[in-house]
Amino acid sequence: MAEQEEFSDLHLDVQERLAAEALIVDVEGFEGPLDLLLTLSRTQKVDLLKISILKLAQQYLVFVERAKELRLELAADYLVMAAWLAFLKSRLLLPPDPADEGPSGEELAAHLAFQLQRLQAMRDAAAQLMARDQLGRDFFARGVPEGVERVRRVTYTATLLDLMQAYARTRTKDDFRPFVLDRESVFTMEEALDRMRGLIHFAGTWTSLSSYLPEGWEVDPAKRRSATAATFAASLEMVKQGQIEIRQGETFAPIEIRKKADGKA
Amino acid sequence: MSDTDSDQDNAVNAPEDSEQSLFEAPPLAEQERMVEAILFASAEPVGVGELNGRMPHGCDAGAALDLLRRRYEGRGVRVVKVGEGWAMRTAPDLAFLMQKETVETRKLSRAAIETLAIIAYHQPVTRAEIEEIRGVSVSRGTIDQLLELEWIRFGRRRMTPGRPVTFVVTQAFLDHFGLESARDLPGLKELRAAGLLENRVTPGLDGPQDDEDATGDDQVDMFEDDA
Amino acid sequence: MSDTDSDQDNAVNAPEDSEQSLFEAPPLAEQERMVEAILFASAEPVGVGELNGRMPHGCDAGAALDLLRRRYEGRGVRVVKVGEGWAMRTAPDLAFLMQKETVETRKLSRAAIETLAIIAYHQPVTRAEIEEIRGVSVSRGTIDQLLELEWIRFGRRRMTPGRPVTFVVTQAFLDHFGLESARDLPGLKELRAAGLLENRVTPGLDGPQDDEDATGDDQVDMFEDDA
Repeated sequence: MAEQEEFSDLHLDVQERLAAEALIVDVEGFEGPLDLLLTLSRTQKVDLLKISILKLAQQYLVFVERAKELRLELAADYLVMAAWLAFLKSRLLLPPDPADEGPSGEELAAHLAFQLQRLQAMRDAAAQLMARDQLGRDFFARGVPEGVERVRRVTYTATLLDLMQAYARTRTKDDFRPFVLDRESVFTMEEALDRMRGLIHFAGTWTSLSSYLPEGWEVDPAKRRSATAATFAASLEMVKQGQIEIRQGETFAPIEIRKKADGKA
Repeated sequence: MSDTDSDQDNAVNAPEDSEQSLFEAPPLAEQERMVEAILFASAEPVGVGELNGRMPHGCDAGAALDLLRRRYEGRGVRVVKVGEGWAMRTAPDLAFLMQKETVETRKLSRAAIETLAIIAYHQPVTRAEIEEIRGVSVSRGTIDQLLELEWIRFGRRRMTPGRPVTFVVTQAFLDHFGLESARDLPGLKELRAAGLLENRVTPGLDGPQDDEDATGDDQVDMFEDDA
Repeated sequence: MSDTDSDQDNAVNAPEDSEQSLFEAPPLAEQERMVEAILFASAEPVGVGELNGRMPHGCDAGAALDLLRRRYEGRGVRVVKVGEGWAMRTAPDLAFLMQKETVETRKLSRAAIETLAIIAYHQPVTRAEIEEIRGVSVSRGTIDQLLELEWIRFGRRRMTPGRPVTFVVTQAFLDHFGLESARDLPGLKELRAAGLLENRVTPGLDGPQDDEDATGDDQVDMFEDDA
């Protein structure tokens, strides 16, 4: 019955409908349903603390109704709010159902009133904040700030262990070896060339290269390796100079050389 | 004028009486000069800790700062507290002389201004709470703009499901609006007394109720830390 | 200077004697505040003409400037003439405050620590010898760095062709590594015992003893030089 009354009120209140229409023109200007509710609440011309939430819910529903009539698309959250307000309205109008759990209509209305007050309070606070003297507009910082020059000082550290490890590292390096060559076990190519140039005159037939190794160098493996390499390198050099010929029967077979027939030694 | 003059005399004379050694801190008057030079040179607020760090060993930047503040009382330039730092700023009543210095700042949208105010008054506050208060979702651009201005920053995560980030205002915010601390926000006491800074949640909804306790605690923490 | 001084005297007395109306210039003390704020906030030096232009009608910027200059005499900040304009600058004797030293600790590079180790074990040692032992050339930067750290210094020149310079370690080196003398460095045998040296050391190189013998005389020389 009460609801019936409200609806007749709703249809009769031309002023309210006109007001809702005026707001609809500006619907894009609202920041969501709460903002719209806050604006609607101002038409009640009372302190927010004394606002009639029931009346506000009606105002909102009229607004949504008008929007529908004008075939205006309202964003979903406006419609969700409308549904919730319709529910709130029925809660407020119907006598409370003792079997019903959950918050009462009054509690829900009080919360909505709180939300509106809080939003309004934040708006006022924002306005007060922006009205304050502001840096760069009302008061100013130093025009030519002198930056603090950062002087970076680097200190290096190393521990005794680092030092010892570094030393140990240098002493175990493989590439360290060539610098302290034991000269005694090295037969150089120059030495091999000298030796072969003297011997080749006697080599008219194919002779194994190994027979050209210097005396005393055949036994010790290190010496033998060095002498063989130097002799082989020397023989290649002599082939290049046209003094001797070189051949190898097959892979890993002994390398043989002989004096070139018309070669000048 | 006469006040500052007498201060100055005291400051200049007193420390000269005391004997100086290589290892003693410079006289207080000299320390005051140092604080003056440092604050003067910097566009940003400087903390007492940093002052002490930059001044010679044994200096008491806090005491020197007190002297300096008094000296600049009523001058065209003032020594102001900004959060944990100190800065020199021109007196606001002389703003009319400064039009030449004014830098055009980007106009903040209504959404940005409201969001900023909500963060300042409710900090630390989550995005969901901001949306609850404004009744509308907060666009990413709004938060980004405030972050870019360095007026807000991320606070601690909430210890609630989802561990949402919170937002708090920065020293640059305090500096910009000439506030010593967030406690000096206009109307803060009244708003709190009216219960309008509480994070009440729609009755019958359980979800965010967990948040409520957490918010309350954090907020108390913040303001008590400052005190 | 003398011109402005006399201006100032006139200016100080004149406005205070005369009665003030709405259309009269503000008191000189107020004008001084204005000049102070303008000079503080301005990024460029400001001329007296511009000061007068920005200040209310009837102001005497020159006189106000003189007052301001005197006020800042001996302070941490000074009013100085820059070209045709005036500016505020921190006092030059406080320039050291505008620096902030950050100390960074770094590990010595592998090349540097190896070079240092060789110098310590073989001192006095020439660059060629260091290179022979390390098997790679030693960059100038490495030697320079060790010299700069004052962990090595030049020793006597070798009495060999070319008279190459030698390097020796310093007292600072011994202090840093907690050694009484370079001879306290563990020998190769001890390094091996400590597991720092792999066992495949080339035979014949096993001689820190040999090395020590070889350089022993020189080392004594070095330490006697120091003493």
